[in-house]
Amino acid sequence: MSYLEKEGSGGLWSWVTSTDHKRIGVLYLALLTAFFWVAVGIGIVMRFKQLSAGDFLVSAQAYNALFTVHGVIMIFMFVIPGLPAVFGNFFLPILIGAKDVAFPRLNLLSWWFFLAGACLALASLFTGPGAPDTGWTFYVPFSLRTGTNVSLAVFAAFVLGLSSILTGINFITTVHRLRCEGMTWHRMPLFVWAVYSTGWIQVLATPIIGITLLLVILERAFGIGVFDPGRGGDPLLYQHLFWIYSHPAVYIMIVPAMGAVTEIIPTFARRCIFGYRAIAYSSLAIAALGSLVWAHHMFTSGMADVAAVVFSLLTFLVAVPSAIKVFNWTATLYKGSVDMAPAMLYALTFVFLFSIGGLTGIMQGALGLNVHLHDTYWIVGHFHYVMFGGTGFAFFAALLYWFPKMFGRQYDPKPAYYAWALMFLGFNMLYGSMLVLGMMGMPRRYYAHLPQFHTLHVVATVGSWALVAGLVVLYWNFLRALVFGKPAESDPWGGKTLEWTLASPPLAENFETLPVVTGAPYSYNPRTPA
Amino acid sequence: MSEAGHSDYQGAKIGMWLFLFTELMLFGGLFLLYSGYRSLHPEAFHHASQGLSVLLGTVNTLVLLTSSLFAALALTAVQQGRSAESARWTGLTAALGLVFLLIKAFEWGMKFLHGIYPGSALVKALPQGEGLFFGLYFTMTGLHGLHVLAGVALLSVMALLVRRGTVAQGDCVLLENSALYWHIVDVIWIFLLPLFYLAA
Amino acid sequence: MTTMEREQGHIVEPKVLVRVWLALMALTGLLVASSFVSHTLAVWAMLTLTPLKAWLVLQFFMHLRYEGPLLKGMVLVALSVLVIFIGMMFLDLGLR
Amino acid sequence: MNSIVPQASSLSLSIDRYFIGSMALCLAVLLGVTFCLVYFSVRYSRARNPAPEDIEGSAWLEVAWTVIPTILFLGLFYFGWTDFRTLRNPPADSMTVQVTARQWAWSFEYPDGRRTSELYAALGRPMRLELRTLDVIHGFYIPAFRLKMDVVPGRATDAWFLPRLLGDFDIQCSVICGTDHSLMLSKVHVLPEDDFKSWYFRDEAAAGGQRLSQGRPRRSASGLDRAHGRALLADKGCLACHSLDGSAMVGPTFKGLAGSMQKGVSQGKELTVRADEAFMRTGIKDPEGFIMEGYPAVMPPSELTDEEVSAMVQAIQELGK
Ligand code: HEA
Ligand code: HEA
Ligand code: HEC
Ligand code: CUA
Ligand SMILES: [Cu+2]
Repeated sequence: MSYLEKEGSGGLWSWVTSTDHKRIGVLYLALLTAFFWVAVGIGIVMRFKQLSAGDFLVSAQAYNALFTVHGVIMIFMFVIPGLPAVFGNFFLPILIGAKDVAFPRLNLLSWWFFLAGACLALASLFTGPGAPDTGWTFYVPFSLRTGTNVSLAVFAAFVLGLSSILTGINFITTVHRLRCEGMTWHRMPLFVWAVYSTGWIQVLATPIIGITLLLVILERAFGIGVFDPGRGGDPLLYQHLFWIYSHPAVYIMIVPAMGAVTEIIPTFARRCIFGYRAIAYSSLAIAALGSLVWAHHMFTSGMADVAAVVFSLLTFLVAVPSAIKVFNWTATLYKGSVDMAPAMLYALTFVFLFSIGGLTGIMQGALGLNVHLHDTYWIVGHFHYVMFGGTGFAFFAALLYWFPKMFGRQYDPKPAYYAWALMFLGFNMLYGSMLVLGMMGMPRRYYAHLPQFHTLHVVATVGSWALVAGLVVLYWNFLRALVFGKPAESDPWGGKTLEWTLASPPLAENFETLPVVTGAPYSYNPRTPA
Repeated sequence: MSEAGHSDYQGAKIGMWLFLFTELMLFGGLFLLYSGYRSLHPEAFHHASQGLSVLLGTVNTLVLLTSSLFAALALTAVQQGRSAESARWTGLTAALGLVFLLIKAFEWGMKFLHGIYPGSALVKALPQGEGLFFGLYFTMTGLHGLHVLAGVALLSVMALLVRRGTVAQGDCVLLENSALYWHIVDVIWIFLLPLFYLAA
Repeated sequence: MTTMEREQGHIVEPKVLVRVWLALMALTGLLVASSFVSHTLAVWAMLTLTPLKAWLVLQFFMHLRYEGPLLKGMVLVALSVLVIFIGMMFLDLGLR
Repeated sequence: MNSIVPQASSLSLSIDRYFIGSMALCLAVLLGVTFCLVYFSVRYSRARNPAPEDIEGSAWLEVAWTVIPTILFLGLFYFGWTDFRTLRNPPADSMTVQVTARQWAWSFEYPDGRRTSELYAALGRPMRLELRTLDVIHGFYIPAFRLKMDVVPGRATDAWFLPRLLGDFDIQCSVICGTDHSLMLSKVHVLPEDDFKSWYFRDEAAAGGQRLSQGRPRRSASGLDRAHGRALLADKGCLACHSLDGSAMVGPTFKGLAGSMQKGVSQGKELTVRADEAFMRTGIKDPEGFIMEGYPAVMPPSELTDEEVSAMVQAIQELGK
């Protein structure tokens, strides 16, 4: 019996109490999609507002709340849990030949924490003295003084962090303990390497944001004074603590996305991955080096110049492992037999958009230039390219790739191509304009803007319509496939990793007998020595 | 934490250690703040620390170290099959945890009586940096106290489980993990003692 | 690799534990005493004796000494990450 | 670049050079990667190349594309650093101006104590800024100078520039600081050196015919006239939130405030009071004591002498109904 039918099938209750990693993955997918659409809606409202330079549509206070909530939802409820919680949960055990994760009940608990945190975050919008207006970074002392509902929002982020930590613990232990016979480290699919590296960041960095956010709450509730400049407190220490987590967090977002893309490219190029070890180790390298660059968010904050220099240097170095991955993906196409299926198209688009995002990242990592670009729309452009062009498109690619396996239904590829065209066009109009706006000196988090910025704001807004139109097409297509889709074959793309040996959708216990692995993960051509 | 009928001893322990790392980093953030502020305000920290009782701090350290010993003895006992003795040690560990909390409560109470509590007028009027010291003191010992409280609850349950035989020789990873948790709480206190009570 | 057989960790003799405990008590005494002697001594004692105490607890009470390289390595990673975080923050605080 | 955003300071030239250089490098890399992606996808498509070939990797290539980017990155780092060094080291002969940020206004104080709400600088003369804030973090940003520095509570930060173009350039606040963050704007006026000098030495007419913001009121003045009260309102930042002409801003307009009946909350109780002199006096000194209906509780307390408060209240009263 497939996992979809087991345990009394349809009942919602049987789902939200299930410890089956696949069901939990699907539960995350459902929640994430819902929140994602909320935040997309907010993003669109913000763009509408920017059609006018002055007062329009919403008040200044409301606009500040909008970008804060948009950022908080997108970061803590969408891109951070994104690929690990959905595809990591669903496929990590399968890819290493296990029946479940190491701690299935803990896994369910993390989903519940996620739900609780998400509800709290939404509650912070509608209860108390108004939605938080600090930006997702909650910088002190503004976040301590503002009368808005910061405490609740921050507590929500804390609970979401807890969920993320538990997931990380689970994945690391699973990879160490539950690999099937013959599944040596160097035979693991690269998505597993990526999720494993991410697990370490989740475990070691997330508690720091946890305590930082708790301090904000304590400060607001009791006035403990640890960040109060009047009592000798240092607002910059808050920023250090915040970014010690939040920079590594951007790698929590991107590394699993890179992992998913690394699964997709060889399947559709029908050949082995180029440079397996380089890609595997570069995931670890990103996790390690990525922990040491946090202060590049603080070059103009008034910190010591020496620190700025060291952190800038390290920022450039952390780009090296990403570069290695990009080159290896490209080389994997060489002499392959490329099938430009939707999943492949989205995966290659990921490479392109992520490269733009990454390259803008290095440009702003330079000390002198950062002073001009910091806190402008350039930064907004950069992070949408990496987070949405990167993680977002990888998420779509992964969904296009694994959808038949997860739900046992095949979708119609054509609308996915149309959606791609719309999104690609809209994306570059929207965020490309933001890069130029930033160069011109348009600060971020601005309700009103000066006249010289107006034209590009309008272009960006028009782009956002195309983007959302594409998104609607894409999701409508998925929904249609869920209901009307033809039954999917067990291996529609000719993939070679373990999930394709299972039925679509997989059995509740994954494998009837645990597999025994004898070779490398991407052996498409039997000539390949294992 | 593992499914019935399938228990992975090593896995459970790895999971527990990973959890301990998160505890370490949670307090790590506070240690980071402490070291930052102490380097910014060395004099103030020195001065404010004189307001804390070295005696109470030291006694509490001894209490906690001893409780850690008991926890370790409890594990050894259950591993060697002496369940009744193990249950006793576990119970004693929890009891010492309570003693620790009582002393802590007394200490906090005295501070409150003297008008030193987070956000009090007195603390606000202190010279720059000294208020920070007390802010950190209440946050760190408070958070630590919460961990002790959780540990006491956990160990009490463990004492019951050991007595009932649910946790016994050859299947004692629950007790082992609880003891690990208790020890990390102890380790954190080992650092809190000199940072707060002996900084004068 | 799910293991069905019953497993338990290394057994540390009570004798050893008690000795470690005595050492911990003695170190605590030393630490407190040194804080009454002079400020510099107190700082040095804090920087040396405290980690030593923590190390004893980790090694013996927490059985790290008897664990395999995997766990030891993990602990090393976690501790170094914390130390590096604090160290790198001082690039700013120490040199501002 | 100049057509997109003026290159108005010495530093903007070298920053822009860096921008164009690094952008060119990045574009080259991007085009290279994209070309390969597209070319391989077409050349080795399923139709053209049905029989793929497994290539597991190449140690040479891996080394090459690790080492070459590393070297390029180190180069990029180095040149970024040189710009930064210049940026962080003001010339010794700079004039120092104190900048004060508050929600949501800037004010500038020159060495002789003169205060303005817009910045004046001399062409070709270095100016150093010492930045302080009265409330939360703000960011001092002049895009045309490629200059940005956060203003942090509890300490002073600093920045400097050397103007190389005449004209008026925007100053914006770059760090989110509350409702009117995007209206926390000002201007820097770059004047020829002689004009600047005559402006600085109180010849206001010489300042390009511009109406200057209020000079600092002399403390000794005993005649608390209306102009003085108005100057104070501007000077103390009140006009960042209150208008004089009835237009809506964050706080209630001063026009017609005096003598009007106001609903609000005081110590948790709702009440309606007349905005008489006493009411305004306490309102200014203890803004949290009474929060008017329909307005956020954001007004900051200010350190004012009783005389200053009197002058302000008088000025508000004279704005009448
Ligand atoms: C998915 C998330 C993600 C990712 C992966 C990245 C990746 C990178 N980021 Fe980004 N970043 C964010 C999300 C992310 N960032 C967010 C959210 C913010 C704003 C936070 C806020 O303030 O709200 C931010 C802000 C931010 C700043 C601070 C800007 C400021 O506020 O002043 C900096 C500065 O250095 C930076 C740099 C980088 C660098 C160097 C990388 C590198 O890892 C990129 C590496 C990749 C490449 C370089 C591309 C691939 C390589 C090649 C194609 C070949 C080699 C190229 C050459 C030889 C030139 N980022
Ligand atoms: C992943 C993160 C993410 C994503 C996808 C988006 C999507 C969008 N963002 Fe986002 N944005 C942020 C993260 C994100 N944003 C953050 C962190 C900030 C900073 C907040 C702050 O300053 O504090 C910000 C700030 C920000 C601003 C700057 C506000 C300001 O400074 O004044 C603007 C301006 O227009 C904007 C616009 C939009 C728009 C129009 C969309 C979208 O509406 C575009 C439409 C989206 C799509 C077409 C789909 C994308 C799809 C996926 C990512 C995957 C889908 C998968 C599932 C549904 C399961 N955003
Ligand atoms: C940050 C914006 C801000 C600044 C700066 C500001 N005010 Fe206000 N002010 C407000 C708001 C909002 C209200 C209405 C809410 C309230 O009553 O506090 C207000 C109310 C008032 C009132 C009505 C009395 C009262 O308490 O309700 C007076 C009088 C006043 N302000 C005077 C001043 C003077 C004089 C200054 C300068 C020293 C000043 N304000 C600076 C925002 C501001
Ligand atoms: Cu001041 Cu934004
Ligand atoms: Cu970063």
